[in-house]
Amino acid sequence: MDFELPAEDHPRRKPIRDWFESNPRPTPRQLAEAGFIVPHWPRPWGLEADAELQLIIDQEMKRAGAFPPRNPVAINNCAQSLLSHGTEAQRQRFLGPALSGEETWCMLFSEPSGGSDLSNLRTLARREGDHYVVRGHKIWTSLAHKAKVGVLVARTAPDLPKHKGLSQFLVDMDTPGIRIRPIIDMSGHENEYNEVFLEDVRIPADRLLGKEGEGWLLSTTQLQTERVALSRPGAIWGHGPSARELVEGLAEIGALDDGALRDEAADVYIEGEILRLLAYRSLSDRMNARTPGPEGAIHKMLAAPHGQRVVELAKRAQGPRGMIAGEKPFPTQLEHGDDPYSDWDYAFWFSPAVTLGVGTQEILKNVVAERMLGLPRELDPTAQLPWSEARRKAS
Amino acid sequence: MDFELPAEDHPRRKPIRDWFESNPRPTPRQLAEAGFIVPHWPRPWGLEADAELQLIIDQEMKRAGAFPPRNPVAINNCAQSLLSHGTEAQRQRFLGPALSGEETWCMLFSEPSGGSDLSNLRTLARREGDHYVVRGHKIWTSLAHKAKVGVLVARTAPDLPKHKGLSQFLVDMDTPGIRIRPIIDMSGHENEYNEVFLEDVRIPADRLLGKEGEGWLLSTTQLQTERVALSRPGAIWGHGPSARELVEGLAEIGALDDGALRDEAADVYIEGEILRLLAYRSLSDRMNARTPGPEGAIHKMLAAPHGQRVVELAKRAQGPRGMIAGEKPFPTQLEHGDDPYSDWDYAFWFSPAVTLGVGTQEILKNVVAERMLGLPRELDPTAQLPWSEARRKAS
Amino acid sequence: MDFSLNEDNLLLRESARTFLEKEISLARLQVPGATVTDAGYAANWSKIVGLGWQGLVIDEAYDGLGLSCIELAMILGEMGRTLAPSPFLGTLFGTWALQKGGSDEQKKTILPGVAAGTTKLALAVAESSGTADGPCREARAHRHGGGYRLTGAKSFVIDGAAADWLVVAAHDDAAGRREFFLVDAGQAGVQADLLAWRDVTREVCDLRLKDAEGERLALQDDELWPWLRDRILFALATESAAGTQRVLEMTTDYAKERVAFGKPIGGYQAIKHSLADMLGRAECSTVGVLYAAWALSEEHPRASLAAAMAKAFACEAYVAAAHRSIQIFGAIGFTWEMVNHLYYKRARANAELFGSPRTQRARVIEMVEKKAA
Amino acid sequence: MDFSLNEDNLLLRESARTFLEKEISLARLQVPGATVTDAGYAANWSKIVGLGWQGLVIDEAYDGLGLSCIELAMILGEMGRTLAPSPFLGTLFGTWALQKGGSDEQKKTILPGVAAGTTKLALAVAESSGTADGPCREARAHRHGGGYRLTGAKSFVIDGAAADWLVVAAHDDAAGRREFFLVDAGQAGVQADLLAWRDVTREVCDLRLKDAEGERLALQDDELWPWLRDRILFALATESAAGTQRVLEMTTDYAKERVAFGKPIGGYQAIKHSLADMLGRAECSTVGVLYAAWALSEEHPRASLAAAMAKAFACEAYVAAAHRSIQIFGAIGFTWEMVNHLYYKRARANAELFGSPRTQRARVIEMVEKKAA
Repeated sequence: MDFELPAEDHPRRKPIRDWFESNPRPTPRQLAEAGFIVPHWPRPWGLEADAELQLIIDQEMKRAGAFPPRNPVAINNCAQSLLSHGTEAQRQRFLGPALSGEETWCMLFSEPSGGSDLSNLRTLARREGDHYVVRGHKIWTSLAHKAKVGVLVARTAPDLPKHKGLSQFLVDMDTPGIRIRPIIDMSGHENEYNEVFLEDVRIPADRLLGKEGEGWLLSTTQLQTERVALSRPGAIWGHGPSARELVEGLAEIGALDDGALRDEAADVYIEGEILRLLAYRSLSDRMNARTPGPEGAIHKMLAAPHGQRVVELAKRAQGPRGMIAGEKPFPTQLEHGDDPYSDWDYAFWFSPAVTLGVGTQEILKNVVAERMLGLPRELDPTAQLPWSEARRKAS
Repeated sequence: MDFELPAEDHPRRKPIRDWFESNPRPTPRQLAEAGFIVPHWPRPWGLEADAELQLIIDQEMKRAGAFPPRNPVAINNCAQSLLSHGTEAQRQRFLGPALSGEETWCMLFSEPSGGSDLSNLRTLARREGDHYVVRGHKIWTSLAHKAKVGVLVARTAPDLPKHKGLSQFLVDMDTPGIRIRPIIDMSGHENEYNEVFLEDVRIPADRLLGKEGEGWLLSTTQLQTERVALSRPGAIWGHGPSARELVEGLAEIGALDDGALRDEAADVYIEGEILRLLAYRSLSDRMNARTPGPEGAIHKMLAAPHGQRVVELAKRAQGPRGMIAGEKPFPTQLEHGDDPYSDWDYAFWFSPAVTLGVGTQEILKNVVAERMLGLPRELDPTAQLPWSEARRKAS
Repeated sequence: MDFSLNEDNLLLRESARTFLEKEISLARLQVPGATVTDAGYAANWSKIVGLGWQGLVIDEAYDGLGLSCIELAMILGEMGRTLAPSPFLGTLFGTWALQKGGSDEQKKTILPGVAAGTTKLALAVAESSGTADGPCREARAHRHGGGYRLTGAKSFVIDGAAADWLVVAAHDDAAGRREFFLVDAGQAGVQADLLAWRDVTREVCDLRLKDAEGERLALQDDELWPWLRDRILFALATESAAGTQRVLEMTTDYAKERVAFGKPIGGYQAIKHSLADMLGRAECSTVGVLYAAWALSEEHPRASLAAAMAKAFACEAYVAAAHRSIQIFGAIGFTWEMVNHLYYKRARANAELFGSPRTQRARVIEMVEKKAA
Repeated sequence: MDFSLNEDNLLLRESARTFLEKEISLARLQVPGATVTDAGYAANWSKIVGLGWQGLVIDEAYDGLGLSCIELAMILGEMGRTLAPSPFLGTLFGTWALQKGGSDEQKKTILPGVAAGTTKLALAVAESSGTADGPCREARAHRHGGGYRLTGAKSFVIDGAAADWLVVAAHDDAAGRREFFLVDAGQAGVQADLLAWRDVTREVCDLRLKDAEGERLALQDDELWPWLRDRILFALATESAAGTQRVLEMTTDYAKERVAFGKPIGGYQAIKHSLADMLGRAECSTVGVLYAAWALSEEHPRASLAAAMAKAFACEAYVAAAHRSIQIFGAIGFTWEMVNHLYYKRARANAELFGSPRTQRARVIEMVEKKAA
């Protein structure tokens, strides 16, 4: 066991550093072509890197001041499915622009009526000749307004049980019939989220990802990956300020002199440190090619309320000034690139979302209890019925 | 609205005080005969008193240093059922000795296999001529070792659904076949609780209370009354130390100098004061003959964890000395008559029971959510089946 | 002895509820970028004036109704329940200050106008840190002719921009302590700037004073402020208790309707138990507030304690309930177009104004210690 | 870089688990009135000595195995998991004190006996208030001939009555500060009285010293105690993390078996979610403890911080889990005949000994502030 990160003189570090020295201002495309965007993928996209090498690449990229393209849906969630389930033509068409960030992706998954029950989605895709025709209404689509490619899950077989009749498609977001409406959150800001209306959207049949009926399998795999990607220390799904910055800020304004707040701050700090260790352990387990322990899946369950505590404590330390829009809690505020959550005030008002997005806290606890502890599964009386029948009964 | 208790010169107070002046050391029997034990009951047992008069009687009794007999099962829970469901012969035989405390009662309700699901009980009562013959195993019977009379709920019709086949009996606790074993709690003390084994116990048929099949109705009514009776400020079901005494104690040992503990103590104090007001409001509602609001039923849901916080904070203030058996947290400890819970240390080690006894916290929350808020009921797949069939399926 | 509301109280509450449910709509606030002005702030006030609520606690001698905090709680609760935007609260705070602290002359000049609905008031007491207790560092008053001139800043002035007259706490240079002054809001030296207040159902301002004329109230700070603070805390607690109740109802209704995995989400224990907890705390808030109302109306020795306890408990319960409500509504509950965030913001604002729950707890334990000593 | 346990670690833990599951039974403690003596305290020690665990952290120069805190964590965790009653912990604390603070002569005299299993140790450092930091007020040492004589009292001495030699903290009159002394427990002036300790799986004593002969350790208090304290906190945290894990497993098993209203109680969300929370906190405890083990074994600059964090987190999680476990077992879980209370008592005792979670949090934030400054 060794809790040190790979040292400065680590032999695997040199070639990476050399590359960045030869390419001092790499474009995203150069980074992608060097395999640095998805180093754990097979060649030619990646470097078949283990977790240690991934970490080294992350660090060297940061040191060089280079940023990977902001295309999280492709890079963290969905593009990997093309390796396992895509056609060669799909890989050639989509992966290059996705990894270089030239084409932003979005996930057309959630629906207004669905909530936690994704498999109950109502968007229908009907086969007509060599196209599918799609009608439906999606919500919580992050980056839809910037995306070129949408990963759509829709129902192709309404008469099968709800998990079985779903399929996935790679949709051009400029196809006629797609309308995008931004969602304004409680802070009053437009954020990354959107509603997407699909009216008779025609998708060529060769944009089906995998086979018909594999939509549920693909979607849950992609969402699972998202959870792992969220294991950074920031309060908002890994982004934004962390407990360390909280304690520094509180010290700066003298708020730690209050005994009760001091105790709370210490508690949040410890929680933050331990969650950081938990994330490192997941990494180690993956690195050692051991089956990851439960800590990967439970990380979000713990990190989401932790993040809420971090920003809530900062907000509370502001007293009534915290109710003035844009008021900063601490004179010194770290900047995190173009991350909007690096603003404490925005992070606070956004924070209720962290126990809602990517699985509500309640669903996540069910998952942890059922998968990790083997407790009995919640019965879903509609799971085995043909979806169309369950839908008739409910209405 | 008026939050003052009935004043010293209240006109209804005089006759009560006069009685205690003429009867300076009343025996329990005298108290019972004067109607002071169950003043809200009809005559001859009570005085048809409203809540205000009950309160006056309580206060005057306390002032005179008189104590009602310690027979809670009869007085708070079960004896009232004889008024509504008993025979005249049962009332004449049982009520006098019950109210004077000459005969202690106990409740033979819970069973080891039952837990929260009381209606699933396995003790069987088979009719044989003019007797019922009972076999079963009861647990958590408080005062069984002192009781003369047991209120037994047993299954008389195993082929009816579980709630419908139950009946209640008034059992002489010295009937052959009854064996009592004390339960030792985690403090290592024998407390009031016992296991009771019933082996071919013969009960005369005229000891049936109400009709066959009314056992569930009677039992739930009796337990409901118990919840109302628990609305005193003490940490252990209304008994033992209260939040006020906690704060006095913490002040006495200087523990309130710690900022974090000070904040916790204030919080518990406020909670205690508000719970006191909530109990008074229930009393008022009953006094005004209004339908009691939800506060009556939710009082235990709130008071039980509050009580745990009270004793936990005292225990925590002791540091490691709190782990020494019998060590007192505060130099000054109020005495509450013969109440064992007036000892802080015992109250703490007993306290896990307060969210378990008389309905677990989980069941209580279900009840509050379902009855007060009208949320959907938990489905019990065994509720409609014949009990004997459900039992076969389960094993 | 009667710990319950009487029939008159219930009737008053009922009529207020009927009125507000008919007249108040938050729809205009459900559009992003909406401000308190869009929310019917002025129009609601006209309607309220029509009912005479602004004269509720004014003595009959000054054309008011002379009612107690118990009756006030009926109205204030309903205002809190609907988040009704209007200058009611600022006017109430100013009225209390004048009625308790003003000279007979000052009261005669101002209060009948308030009772008639032609004059609006506000109270400017807090510093920019939010503190309203203790010495005043940011505004000073010095004698000038027969009166005073005030210079400096005040913060968190509720309904400050709408007010015709202000009651302002400032450091009296001559007396060497804080005192309260009656200030005409219409004069050149007074400027009220709207804060970008997150709770868009309420107008909250910063105030800048530059040689503004003022007249000192008769009662000194140390007699006026404790009395006034108790009532302010009570008012915020009353709004909060009723808001919690509303959040509970709205969330319970949603939990009965919204279906996931084939049944209403209110059938899942996680939701069920959390609503049961919310109900418990809502009831506690309500009873705590009513006790404070009674204690204040009786000028009972425990009135200060009761007000601080009510503020601490009710505000904390409101924040928790409104936050939890967003979670139960799910992602949609976190968007601007739902009202959940309006309740959450009101809850947080009420909690922070005039001393947080933790501050109130510190005051409570101090009072308890002093009584014990 | 490797944040996971290696194969040797896992093997060591596995063998300890197999051994303890076979050899340790709490059955004798499930009888009311049972004490630590009834619990196989002495017999278990003989078995442990057979495996040589008492020599684990002793340097090879003194016949020990010279292993690190990581290996120790494997053993200590399993001891904590089974609540195995024995003088292991007291001996460990004494060993650490001597090994770090003793002169070569002192180590030579005592440690080989410990490694051989013929000598048991204990560490007497806490005052009657429980404080182990800061000046010593209740025991004094004065020079007498070539050595010292000690008089006074110590409290919360783990395995004090079983020990052959004691390491005692006392105020050194000559030096004017606290120092540590090696004291033969067999002499007339030393008396150890068993406390009525609620955690009956552990022997905890008060110590009375009357002109007891003692020999000063080589290292001074300010160098020895911080080092020693970090390890003590780590040891208690390690026991606690493993205890939490065991409580989780035992409660999960029960929740799968126990049926109410026609289904296992583990199928109800209230139970399910509370076990998911318990799992989350158990994993956090485990990783916090392993980080502390690594940091201590590396004498890393963050070692003190890591130990304090682990103690704060793991002990609080253990108390909560053990308390919750009683609730999930229901009324039976609160009786003496079940093991739930034994875990709850161990959890509370570990939390309170050598500084509560709150005390540790205060230390953590101080360390963080100092580093930031």
